Amino acid sequence: MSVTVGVVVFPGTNCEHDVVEAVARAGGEARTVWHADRRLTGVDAVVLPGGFAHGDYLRPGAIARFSPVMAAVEELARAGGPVVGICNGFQILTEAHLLPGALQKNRGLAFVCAPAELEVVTDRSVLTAGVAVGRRLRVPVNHFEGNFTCDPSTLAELVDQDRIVLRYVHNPNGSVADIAGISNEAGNVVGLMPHPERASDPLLGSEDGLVLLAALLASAGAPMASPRSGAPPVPSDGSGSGAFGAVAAAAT
Amino acid sequence: MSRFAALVEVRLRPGIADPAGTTIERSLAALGFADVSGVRTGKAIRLEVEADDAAAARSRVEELCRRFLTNPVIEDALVSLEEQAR
Amino acid sequence: MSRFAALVEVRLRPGIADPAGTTIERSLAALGFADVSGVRTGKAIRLEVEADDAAAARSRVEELCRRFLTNPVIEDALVSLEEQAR
Amino acid sequence: MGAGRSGPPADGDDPGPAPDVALHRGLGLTDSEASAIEALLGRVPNHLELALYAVMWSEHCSYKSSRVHLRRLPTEGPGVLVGPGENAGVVDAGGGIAVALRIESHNHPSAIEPYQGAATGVGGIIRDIFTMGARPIALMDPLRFGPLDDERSRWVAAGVVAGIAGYGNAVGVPTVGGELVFDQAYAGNPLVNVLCVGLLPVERLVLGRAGGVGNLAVLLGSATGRDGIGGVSVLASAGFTDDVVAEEAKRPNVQVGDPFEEKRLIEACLQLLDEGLVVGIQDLGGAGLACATSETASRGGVGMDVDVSAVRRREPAMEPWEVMTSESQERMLAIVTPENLGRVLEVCGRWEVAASRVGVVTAGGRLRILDGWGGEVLADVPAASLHEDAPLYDRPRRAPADRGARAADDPGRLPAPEDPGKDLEMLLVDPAWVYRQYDHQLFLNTVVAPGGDAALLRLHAPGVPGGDGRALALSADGNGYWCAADPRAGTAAVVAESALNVACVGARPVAVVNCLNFGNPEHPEVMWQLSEAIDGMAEACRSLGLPVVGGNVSLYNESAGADIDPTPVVATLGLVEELRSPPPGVGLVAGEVVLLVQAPGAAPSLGASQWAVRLRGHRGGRLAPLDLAAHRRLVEVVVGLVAAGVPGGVHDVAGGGLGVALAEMAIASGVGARVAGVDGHVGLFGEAPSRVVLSVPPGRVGEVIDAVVAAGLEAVELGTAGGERLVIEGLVDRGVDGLRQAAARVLPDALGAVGSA
Ligand SMILES: Nc1ncnc2c1ncn2[C@@H]1O[C@H](COP(=O)(O)OP(=O)(O)O)[C@@H](O)[C@H]1O
Ligand SMILES: [Mg+2]
Repeated sequence: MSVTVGVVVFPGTNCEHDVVEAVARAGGEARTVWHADRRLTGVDAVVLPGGFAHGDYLRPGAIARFSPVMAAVEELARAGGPVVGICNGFQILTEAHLLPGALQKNRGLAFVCAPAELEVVTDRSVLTAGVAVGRRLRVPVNHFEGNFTCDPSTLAELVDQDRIVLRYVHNPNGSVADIAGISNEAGNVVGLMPHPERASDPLLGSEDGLVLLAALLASAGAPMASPRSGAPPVPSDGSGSGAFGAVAAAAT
Repeated sequence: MSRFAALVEVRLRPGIADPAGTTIERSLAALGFADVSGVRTGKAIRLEVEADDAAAARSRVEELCRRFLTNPVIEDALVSLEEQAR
Repeated sequence: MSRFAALVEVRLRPGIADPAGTTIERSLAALGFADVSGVRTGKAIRLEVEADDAAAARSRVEELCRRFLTNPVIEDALVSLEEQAR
Repeated sequence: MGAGRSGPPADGDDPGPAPDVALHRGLGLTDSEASAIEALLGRVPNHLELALYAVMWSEHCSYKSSRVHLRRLPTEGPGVLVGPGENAGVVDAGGGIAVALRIESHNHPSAIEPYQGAATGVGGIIRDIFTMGARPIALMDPLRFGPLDDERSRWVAAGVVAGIAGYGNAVGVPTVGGELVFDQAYAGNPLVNVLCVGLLPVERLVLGRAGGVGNLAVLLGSATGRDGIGGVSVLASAGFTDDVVAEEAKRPNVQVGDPFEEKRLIEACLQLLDEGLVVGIQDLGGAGLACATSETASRGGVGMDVDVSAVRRREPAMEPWEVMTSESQERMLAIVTPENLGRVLEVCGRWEVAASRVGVVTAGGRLRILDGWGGEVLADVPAASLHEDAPLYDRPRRAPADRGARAADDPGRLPAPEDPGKDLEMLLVDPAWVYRQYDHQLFLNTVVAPGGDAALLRLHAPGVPGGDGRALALSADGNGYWCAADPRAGTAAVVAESALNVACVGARPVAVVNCLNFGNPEHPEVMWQLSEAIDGMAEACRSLGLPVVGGNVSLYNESAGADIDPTPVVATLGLVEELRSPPPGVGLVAGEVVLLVQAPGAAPSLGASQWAVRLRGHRGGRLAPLDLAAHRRLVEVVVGLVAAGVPGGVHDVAGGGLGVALAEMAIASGVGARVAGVDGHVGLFGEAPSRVVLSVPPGRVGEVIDAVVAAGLEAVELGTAGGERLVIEGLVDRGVDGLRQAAARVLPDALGAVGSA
């Protein structure tokens, strides 16, 4: 039975097509979900993809977190369903307080688009379930604000609770403790700066991202065996719809 | 109701690294500004708010800062207010 | 010599488009802040300068703004100054 | 609707104040242009009308100094679906997919506000592409700045790169390549060219034209402000002076880009096109609404009534002429039928794109500007006259007086370097510091990323079906040194290099676009350079079978009276029928044979070479000859070998000569080589077209040489790849890692610390 991943599109998101395509390569199905939708019906997992939601104006994720869809995402997350934020998606998850910390400007004060060597730190997350701890993966990064920052007590908690999911072998952005990705306590909400979808085809130089996406599909398809929560993902049941933000169209 | 103009200064909290400030400071000496130091960068946001009085205006802007204009993990805000002539 | 603390507000000149301000303003209504308008974004830079007196300090900071902190083509700067206790 | 009070505004009864001389001159019109307008209208134009002509007849919009020459370029070929004249050229890529491409300059705005100047350049070129119905999938940025030891040039370079990154990354179009040159010639006037490529299903091709009387013109996107008023006439069409007052006057013309608005515009417009909701669509670029309304109308052979009061504004109290000529960014004009208006507004609403009906298509070919439907007629001119009647100048041309002396001053007579290895190191610059700041991977297309000879992309994009294994290649190339020495031969060599770059990634070159960056056309030497360059380009393109499907002319690139080096930039599109695995790329494979493949009798010259100009400050000499027929055969041989997967590494020999080519291959792969037979520093650094270095497995050298010889070319066995040193016997012996570090350091050292608040 194929797993369906909902890929949320905010105005300004740009990696949604790439994630849909890579999920298909990993053996799943994906469809886009519009940010103004209040339901996530028929979706086993959610990915918040990369891009520049609302232009990243004010701060990355600051405006997007108020989108109507985020209530449903939060509900899914609380019910133990897999929620993964990639890059801008990670930024949105921290702004929405689904993950701790913040993503600041890269230490080098420049955007970085480059391949990165990652190390899997835990298998207790929906993105790394079944992946050998210590395994090295080559997955590109592409961000300006990817420097993960948190206070020392949060960092201690992340370490103690085994919530650092991925680390950079060579830190590209100044991120504390070389963190590339973290999870919530239950392991079902994961945020990471690298783009697994960009390492999904031999023509692109690496297929290592498929390792992570396949783990996500497996986690979503076997919710009972999901890393730390026994709770199956419950699709939210919001109601109504309506665009977020002012609809500025007008005929004169 | 009156209209108040507010200036919100969004600052990095003490202890949070400010590479932009550091970079500016580092280049100052070469530019002949060795007398300048302690550079910290932040955002300046100007806006207007409708409220009954200055206290109400301030509390609205502070609420906006808390909910939206700052990320409390790394930032805080300083609000200054001025009543506008109508 | 005294030490002065300066706050430099770097603003887009009037008439220059401010996409960030416009976008922030557009999202306010949905957040329940329909009473807020006229959002303009800029930079806030804090720094310290050594100078003989306030006038000298101000003129140094203004020179720094002109030469380095702003591009006068699209930006201007508002400087406020405060003498520091030693 | 638009059936208001009719009649021209000044038909005898109310001519308004006669425009005085200062007015038209202030708008950038010459006295004879002003009389031509008066003759054309049969009356004195009012201020608004004069403003429309001033922007539309500017150099930027009308190409009045270059059109007579551009006609000599070959523009037709079997795959060409749309040639020059539209917003972008379109080439059939097979499998039902077409490629739209276009290049533009944003030189002058970038000189005074590097970040926003470059950013808005990116925004503008992207709009040209989705205007054609194509999904923009890639950008390139050929850049030229003053020297790295000049503070202002560093500020410009860092700002431009940040602006391209800031806009391109956020708008979601990857930047997959470009060029980077630092030279004194560009210190006062940098060159910021931007190229965009898009894909579309062939049947979705739309052209920027209005049709159907009664159809509506809907303005989409940002509100209109005073920014960029008269930008084309003032900023793009006049050089820089030391005059502070003049600089101040240009300032308001700098605009701030909004990539978020542009992203929503792309999505909204592509959805409108997918749903078949628009008759025609046109971006607003130079000359704003004046250009978009008159251009769509005149292309469609119709007229248009425009209600200037219906245009959403960002600022109060704007005059009609300001609204009509504003160059506010991120706006599009869609022509829609009245029945579709509702759905159009719905689609725009979903993407939070503002849309307002500002015009209606009329019969009779007049462009009328009204103050409210049925309101006062503020301007009434023949729409087509704004384009077709623009003046055409055949400006005087004269070869520079020192031409002969300069050619005779051969840098081959300069003393040979004591340590050629040191010179080699100084010629190496790794542009990675630039392209690491660009998202170059979005859409999962990038098979060869920046750093190779050409970008290689899968022919694949959201909303564009098919592709089935096809790929496209792109390379942007220019060489101001060559073109200054000999604009005709230099430009031909640039075309040749560009085609060969594309071949090196296994693609067959099929078409080119060009951006002609030149000085002040009122200088006869500049007009001579322009004319010669166009002839060189025409000749090379004809011989290589490359139609020119679009271009842009940027004149008045001068500062304080000094013109830039003539710098035509050529971008070549190549196609791959079936891409099974990535091409070998720039590199060496240990144990393989290093082969130089070249046109017979290649004679490298130090004239106008990187070595002579950059290291010795010597700009004289002659270029090595180019045999276009042999070059065409070389391109074919290289495409064949790469497609067949024969070599383990490929790189063309371009600027810096054989030494630089070998060093770049060694650095890219971390593999050294030992080669012999390089003839002194002239052999090491001399430049000549039609040369490629291959790394070939020993067992396949015979077959490569056979193919090369059969094509009437020659192959020279240089040596063997392997080890950690690059040894060029008698000349160079350097560690590969040292060379790599030297190259990698240049840009971060110079630009990494250019802090901005
Ligand atoms: N400004 C730039 N932006 C992006 N990529 C660049 C830029 N400048 C150079 N590059 C990339 O670096 C590589 C080397 O450039 P260049 O030396 O001009 O190549 P070539 O000599 O083969 O034409 C190319 O892949 C090119 O696309
Ligand atoms: Mg090359």
